[in-house]
Amino acid sequence: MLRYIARRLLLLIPVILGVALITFTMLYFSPGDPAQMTLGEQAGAEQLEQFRELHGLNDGFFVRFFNYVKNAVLHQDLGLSYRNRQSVFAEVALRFPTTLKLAGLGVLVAVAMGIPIGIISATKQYSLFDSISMIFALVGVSMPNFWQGMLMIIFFSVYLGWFPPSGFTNFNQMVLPSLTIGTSTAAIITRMTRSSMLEVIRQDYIRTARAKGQKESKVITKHALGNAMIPIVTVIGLQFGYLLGGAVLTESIFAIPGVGRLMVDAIKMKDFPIVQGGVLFIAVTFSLVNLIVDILYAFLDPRVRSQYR
Amino acid sequence: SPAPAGDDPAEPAGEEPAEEGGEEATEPADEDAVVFVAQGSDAVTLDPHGQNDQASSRVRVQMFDTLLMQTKDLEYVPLLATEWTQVDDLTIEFKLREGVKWHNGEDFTADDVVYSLRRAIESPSVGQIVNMINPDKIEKVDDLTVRVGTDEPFGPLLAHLSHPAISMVNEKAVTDAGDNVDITPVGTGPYKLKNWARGDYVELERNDDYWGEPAKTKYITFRNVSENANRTIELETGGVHIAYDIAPNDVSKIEDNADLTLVRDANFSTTYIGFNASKEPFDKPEVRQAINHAVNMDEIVEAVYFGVGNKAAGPLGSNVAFANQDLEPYEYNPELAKEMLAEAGYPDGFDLVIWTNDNQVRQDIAEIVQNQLQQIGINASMEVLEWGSYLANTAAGEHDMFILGWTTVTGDADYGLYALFHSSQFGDAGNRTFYKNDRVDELLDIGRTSVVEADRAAAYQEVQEIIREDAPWIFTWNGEDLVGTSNKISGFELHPAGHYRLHNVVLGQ
Amino acid sequence: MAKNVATASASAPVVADKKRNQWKEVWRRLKQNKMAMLGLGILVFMVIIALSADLLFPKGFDDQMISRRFQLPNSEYWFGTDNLGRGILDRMVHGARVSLSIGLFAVTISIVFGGLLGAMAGFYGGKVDNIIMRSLDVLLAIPSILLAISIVSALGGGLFNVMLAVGISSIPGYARIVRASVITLKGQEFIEAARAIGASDKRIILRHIIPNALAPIIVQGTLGVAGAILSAAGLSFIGLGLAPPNPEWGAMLSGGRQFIRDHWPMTLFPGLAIMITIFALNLLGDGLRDALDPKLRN
Amino acid sequence: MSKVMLEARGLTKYFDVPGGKLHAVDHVDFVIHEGETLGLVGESGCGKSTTGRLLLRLLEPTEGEVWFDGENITTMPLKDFRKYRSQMQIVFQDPYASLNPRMSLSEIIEEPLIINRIHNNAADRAKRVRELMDTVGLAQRLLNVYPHELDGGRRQRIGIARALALKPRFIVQDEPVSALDVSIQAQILNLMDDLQDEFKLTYLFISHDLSVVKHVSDRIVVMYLGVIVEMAESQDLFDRREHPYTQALLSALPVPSVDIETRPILLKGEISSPINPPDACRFAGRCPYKQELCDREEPKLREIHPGHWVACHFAGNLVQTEDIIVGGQVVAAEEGEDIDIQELARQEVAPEEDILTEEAAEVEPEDIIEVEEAKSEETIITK
Amino acid sequence: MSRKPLLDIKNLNVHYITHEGTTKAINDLNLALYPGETLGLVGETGAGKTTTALSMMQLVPDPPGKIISGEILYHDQDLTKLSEHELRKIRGNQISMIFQDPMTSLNPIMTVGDQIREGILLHQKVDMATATKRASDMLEVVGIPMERYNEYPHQFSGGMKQRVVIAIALSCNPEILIADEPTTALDVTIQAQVLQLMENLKKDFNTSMLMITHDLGVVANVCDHVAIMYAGTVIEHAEKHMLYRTPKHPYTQGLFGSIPNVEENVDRLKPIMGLMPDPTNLPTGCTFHPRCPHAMDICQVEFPRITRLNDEHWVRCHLYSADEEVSHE
Ligand SMILES: Nc1ncnc2c1ncn2[C@@H]1O[C@H](COP(=O)(O)OP(=O)(O)OP(=O)(O)O)[C@@H](O)[C@H]1O
Ligand SMILES: Nc1ncnc2c1ncn2[C@@H]1O[C@H](COP(=O)(O)OP(=O)(O)OP(=O)(O)O)[C@@H](O)[C@H]1O
Ligand SMILES: [Mg+2]
Ligand SMILES: [Mg+2]
Repeated sequence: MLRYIARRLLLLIPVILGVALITFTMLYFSPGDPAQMTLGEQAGAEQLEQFRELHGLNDGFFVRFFNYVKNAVLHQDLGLSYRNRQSVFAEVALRFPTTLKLAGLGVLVAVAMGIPIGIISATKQYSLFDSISMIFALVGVSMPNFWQGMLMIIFFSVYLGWFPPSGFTNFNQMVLPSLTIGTSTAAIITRMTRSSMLEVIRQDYIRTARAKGQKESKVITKHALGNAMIPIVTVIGLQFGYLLGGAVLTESIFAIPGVGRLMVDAIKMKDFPIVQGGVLFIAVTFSLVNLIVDILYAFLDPRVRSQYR
Repeated sequence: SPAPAGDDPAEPAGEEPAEEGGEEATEPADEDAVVFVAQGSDAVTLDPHGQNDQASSRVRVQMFDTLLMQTKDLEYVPLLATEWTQVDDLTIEFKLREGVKWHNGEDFTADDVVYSLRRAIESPSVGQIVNMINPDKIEKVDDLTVRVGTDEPFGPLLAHLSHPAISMVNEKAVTDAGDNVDITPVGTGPYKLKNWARGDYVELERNDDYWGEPAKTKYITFRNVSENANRTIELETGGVHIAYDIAPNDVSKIEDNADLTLVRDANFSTTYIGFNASKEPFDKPEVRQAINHAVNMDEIVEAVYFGVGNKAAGPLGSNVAFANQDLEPYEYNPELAKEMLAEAGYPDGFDLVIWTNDNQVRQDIAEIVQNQLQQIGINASMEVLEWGSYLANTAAGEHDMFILGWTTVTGDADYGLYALFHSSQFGDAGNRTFYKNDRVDELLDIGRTSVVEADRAAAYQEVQEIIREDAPWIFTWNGEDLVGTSNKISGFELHPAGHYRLHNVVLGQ
Repeated sequence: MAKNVATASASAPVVADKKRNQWKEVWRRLKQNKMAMLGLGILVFMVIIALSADLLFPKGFDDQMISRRFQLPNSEYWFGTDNLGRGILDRMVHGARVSLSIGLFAVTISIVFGGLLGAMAGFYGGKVDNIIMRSLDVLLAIPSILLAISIVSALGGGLFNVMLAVGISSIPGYARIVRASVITLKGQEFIEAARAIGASDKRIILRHIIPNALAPIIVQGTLGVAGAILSAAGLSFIGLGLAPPNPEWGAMLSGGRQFIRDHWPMTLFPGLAIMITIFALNLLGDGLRDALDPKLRN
Repeated sequence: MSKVMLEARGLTKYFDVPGGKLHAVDHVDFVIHEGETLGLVGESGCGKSTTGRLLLRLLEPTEGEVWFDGENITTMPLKDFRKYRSQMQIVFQDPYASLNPRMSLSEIIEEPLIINRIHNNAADRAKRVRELMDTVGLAQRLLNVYPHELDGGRRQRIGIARALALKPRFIVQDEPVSALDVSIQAQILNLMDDLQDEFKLTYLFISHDLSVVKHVSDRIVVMYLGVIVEMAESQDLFDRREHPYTQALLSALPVPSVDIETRPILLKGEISSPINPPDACRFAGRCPYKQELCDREEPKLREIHPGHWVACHFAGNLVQTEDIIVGGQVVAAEEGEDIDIQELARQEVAPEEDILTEEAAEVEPEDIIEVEEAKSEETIITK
Repeated sequence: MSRKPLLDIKNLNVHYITHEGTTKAINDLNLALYPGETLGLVGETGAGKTTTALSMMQLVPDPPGKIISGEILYHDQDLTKLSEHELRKIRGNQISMIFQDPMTSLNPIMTVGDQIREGILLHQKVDMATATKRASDMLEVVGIPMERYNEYPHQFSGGMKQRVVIAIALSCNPEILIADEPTTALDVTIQAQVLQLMENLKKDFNTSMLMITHDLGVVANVCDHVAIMYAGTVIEHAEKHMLYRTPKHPYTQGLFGSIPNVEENVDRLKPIMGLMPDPTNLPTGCTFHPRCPHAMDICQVEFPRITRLNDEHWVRCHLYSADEEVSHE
């Protein structure tokens, strides 16, 4: 197992390099002058030049990329933000816990809603409950997230006054964003749970369990669920990974200082080191989440366990 | 520093019965009250010489002092300098305040001023505000006297030194902070930094050693609430006490709300639609004038700004020093516009593209203008550019028409005209219309280099008339600041430059 | 001899006389799925409306008149008017074209490239597979919305770029699906049978692999159109979508958001339009999945 | 004996699997004569299909050669090999998986004609397709149906028609009837018999069902874990079972008759792993006669009677058949004699780690995950 | 009719009702299983063998399956009428079932020991430790060392898995063991081991067994009685020797003609013509008549009744209807 993890961690290196190269290339060729963007429309030519010199923007593509990688490798230094000259690493790391919390809570809500609904609707296939929960799931995926967020704010903050419309420091503030993210993710998890359960409950070993005289509820929880979990865990992992950078819209609506928003702002302001660093952070975390999911497989499934050697 | 007479903050006021508290809004809620302020973005850096963005200024202005400042009526009042005298055309001498302490306990001296000004000049972000000062001519006369000299006479020098970006910083603090200078502000202001959760909020705490009257509220927290609608909702639901930059369409929500107050006043900002005067057919003043006539600015002010602010008559808002108060806005007259176009040789109109960035208001304006121009036969379309490319491409002169804004932060005509209309300022430097008129250049130079008030006034009156006539812009809108406050708040005052000092703000019951 | 062995079969299974198309079979199954037909119906309706927008709604999408702005739904403007006095319905109907084509083209881009890359990776395996899939892993590690944002901010807005951005960011997903089904197909005996009768790689890919890999792609594509419309809406929200006055639904929705409390029609109708379209696409996608699933055959 | 049509010389195929090299087929040598049916039997996974594929060059061998009509077809350029393609065909085990579900019956049968440009115009081709359908007993009205609309027997006829389309001389029958019901199986077996007579075909008939193989084959090859353990004339093999594995296999075959008493030889142990097998007799782990030599040296295939080849160190000296052999010693079991089966069963079990790795090797962890992921992605809509 | 059957299925009808049509999987099926005997149930794909077995367990998936009519008598109670709760006490305890495919019949994420123990815990009032002990013993009984208790199914070979399945089925010492093609997925040499093992266990535990298979060779080896199924009904039911020596029904005769026999060399097989009927659209009358070489007019219209040829042999065929009087004595 340890060897497997070590191998997977090693595999991160090319991925990180690739991600760095792609973002770097994209940013390099994107139009607009970071100097102008950072210093503002009123900045003079001299200052612009000074800025470019300072951040090495006058060097060629390869020199810049090489320097970037060199600094990252030798000094664990992802550069400084153009705008406030803070270490990119520190800036991103500062926002990261919030993003993790948001993604985590969202996924938690989604799991708490999606898995039970998915199970029930699978065991009661074609029932009214099944239809209703599938429609719920469809509505969940169909509704643009930011719209849903706004409607929730109007309903829960303005009319009911239950939860504050923005921020992410105390529990009350976390409710609406987590629900916004949670419902759309729940929709995906519900569907996956349902189809995975439907697949599993057709299996012979479920019949075997029934033939032993086992209670139906136990058959579902003890025999079916465990086996249905693998694709569900995959989806949960994917969704969690996706939310790390993909919750930008929710972050904006609810004024949550997460990495996604940091990066969107940075993209707009051409604060390339931040974009670059943020993407790297997300990519690494995404890969780590994938690794964790794979390790989870091993816990869920002894067949996989025996392969991680 | 002695505590001001009057309301002693130590006296517990929170025990007042609640119903009375509603009336007596000025009564402080309690000693540890926190005033929450919402603005549309977080500060970028708390180093005054770091970034010159509004959000940062609005926070920094609570912690840093300039030598002097301008009131909302453009009068200069002393801050760290107690008095100043024009030694000659090129030099001003400042007497500094005694007994001022930095947040880190150091004494404020002339050395700090010399250091700060030189540092500001060198800063790529704010250097252009004070780069007319010759760094070698910044002299410490004695511990509390400093002379500042320019190479050429520079009329609006005091205005520039009032700019919040030219705040004084402490040399030792800056050196000690090293790389962290952006997040460890050490100023002389009424507040000091308590905590900054970047991207989210900045917490300030009263500086009890402040040289002046201490701030009335112990804590102020600036929250970053980027969605306009959310700032209003936060204000309505009590999540914040003061909300900056209320969206025009939310005005009525605040005005109609008995618990809230809308504070509004004209500011120094102007929005304009620039032509590319170096490009056919916009090189013809008749064409530009015709288009000015073709746009119904009242409709734009109504539709886009919901009546907030005023339609612009010329390049400067009427509250800016030396603004020409006699200018008339172009009359909306599409027939006339058509005639003028025909005379200029375009009876069938032509094609043009209006550029904007992804700012919703500007897009709305562009949509309307685009639509109105089509009615006089100009086939206008619009294109939204991402901010970076927008700036780059307009600086390069690739546009037909574009929409931008400008804030005359110093409140002085020079700041509002020179960069925008002087032919030495083409492109990046500010003149994105590539408008060139020798007389305008001449007059702007006079306004800038003269230190005689009357000469400057005359030059600016004339130049504004010429610019209005030449119409390198469609003169669009002069802005208005809208701030919503809870009725529990008192002592809040606007400033047309956009950065509001909050040391008089009190949170009542 | 051989003949008499075989032909003696009284109760033959379903057998047709005329040339039958398997797509007809799929269609037959699909028709039995009421929800899928509902979805299809909605989509067909939208497409028809979108195509005949100029005829049905001749006012166009940019008929401004400030004096009639913020009207609630009424007999002339069924969905009310927006902040510039334009009919919301008029805009939506014209916008249907834009939104639907964004979805369609974005998905086409990702299917074509993702499909090609996935097919190559799956078919040739080994190094080719490794290089392609590892590169796509890299792409996958960058959140798609960020990727789209970066692409649009690099290339600028505009219909084509938005489609491209949304399309590119979902390439890895398609590549994986196609690769997975190609790998499964590659191991099937009928591919080997084709080799045995001397079929070339090209023929095997074109005649045997692609038609069989189509089903999951179609399903994914249907759902992908939905995803693309949502992504485009998200881009509009961030301010990187399509330029006004183009009435793309996502742009209408995010542009109307400042009036969400003052004038509900501006967000409600475009929001519903997006929702219903995506709902319909999902219904159709799910239905197609069932109709195309060989496991459910027979 | 008629002339040799096809010859495998040291034919070998190793697959790279995570655990090492899987020896699917390991240096097998045999010949197939013109017009005969060679049966190939063995337990599942012993390399039967791989052998068949190697013969047709559907797989490139790791080592060894295949000679057809005196030509080495293994090394010749693919271009030259093309003409042999039409002479050698294959019919697969699974009539469901071996037909492209998106092609109609006529398209499937027509495809080889198109690819090999047998007829230039569509009309000729259509005529030929009809002929072929007649030949294999498919009614003309089925011309345009799709495989999923047909039962297994008819599908298998399509597979046969496709193979016949190119007028091959040699057909590999890879378990063509094992997916079929007995009554259908009999129809197909008869059909193949008829076709062989009519078109003078040569068959390699692969099956794990000994009774079927015996029924159709002239000679039989018995494989075990990638190697040939015995090879003989059909009847000869049944009469003189020389290899202990063959003995066990034949004795275990259930005979559908109440008049014949069968007493299976029960083997102990499990099949060992084909991954990196040691240089030893591959059957040693289960062999009741195992000696120390068997663990040391791999026995060579040798001819112990004319035309009867065995790969066993002790072939010829083994006790003959029909007795129950337990744990290396031979016990004559009279009818009704009580054997302690539980005791027996306990001995059968040897905890074999190898079998685990073998199974594990079949699926790569990455692959599982990837398939799962692909599945999940289908339902995910990115927001 | 000397002994009383342990389990008696009378005129059972089971349908699968789906959108595509109704599959008449079981039609008027009669079957009796006597104490201590092994009954072979033989038929081709789709004949309804598994459905019969599932009906005995009352585990026919519903939907789409529906028991339309008929009785399944077991100890004087009709299984079709019992509540789910009562059935659970019988399942796995008095009637156990082994499914066709050992590869898929075991839960891949539970240890084999726990899977055996589960049934013991459910039906026997014992504590965990005792149950674990019994489960380990069961493993030993089927010839797997108890050290492997904590291993997972994928670590076992096919034959071993099938033995685990057998252990599960026998763990509560059932009266009836239903084995649904228990060796079809196994290689012959392994099949021989497993069959031998089952034979012995059956004797030790004195269990009656229903052995479902399509392999007449297996039946000849292990069964006492044989029932031949065709299109959802038993068409011939006899003592093994009688059936093999004198098969009566034309279908049964056809089956024997279809299988190659290693013991005798025939040039050509004599297969039954045609195909199994489409179960959603069964022929009228005798379902076999379209394929029957002896079909008569009556066969097309009338579903044949049971004709008892003697105590241990009955057949559903119009050819023998006339003999009925004789057999009745
Ligand atoms: N493409 C492949 N990659 C890796 N291993 C393979 C591959 N094809 C076959 N094998 C392995 O080679 C061995 C022989 O396989 P083969 O299919 O020839 O056996 P078989 O005798 O035909 O078995 P069966 O009776 O199950 O069809 C098996 O262990 C199998 O797992
Ligand atoms: N869940 C189901 N839904 C619909 N039809 C079914 C279902 N299960 C079985 N059938 C149908 O019922 C008939 C009898 O099936 P059953 O599984 O009992 O046959 P079998 O004799 O066990 O066949 P096999 O030898 O293939 O196992 C078949 O036609 C089959 O298609
Ligand atoms: Mg095979
Ligand atoms: Mg069955």
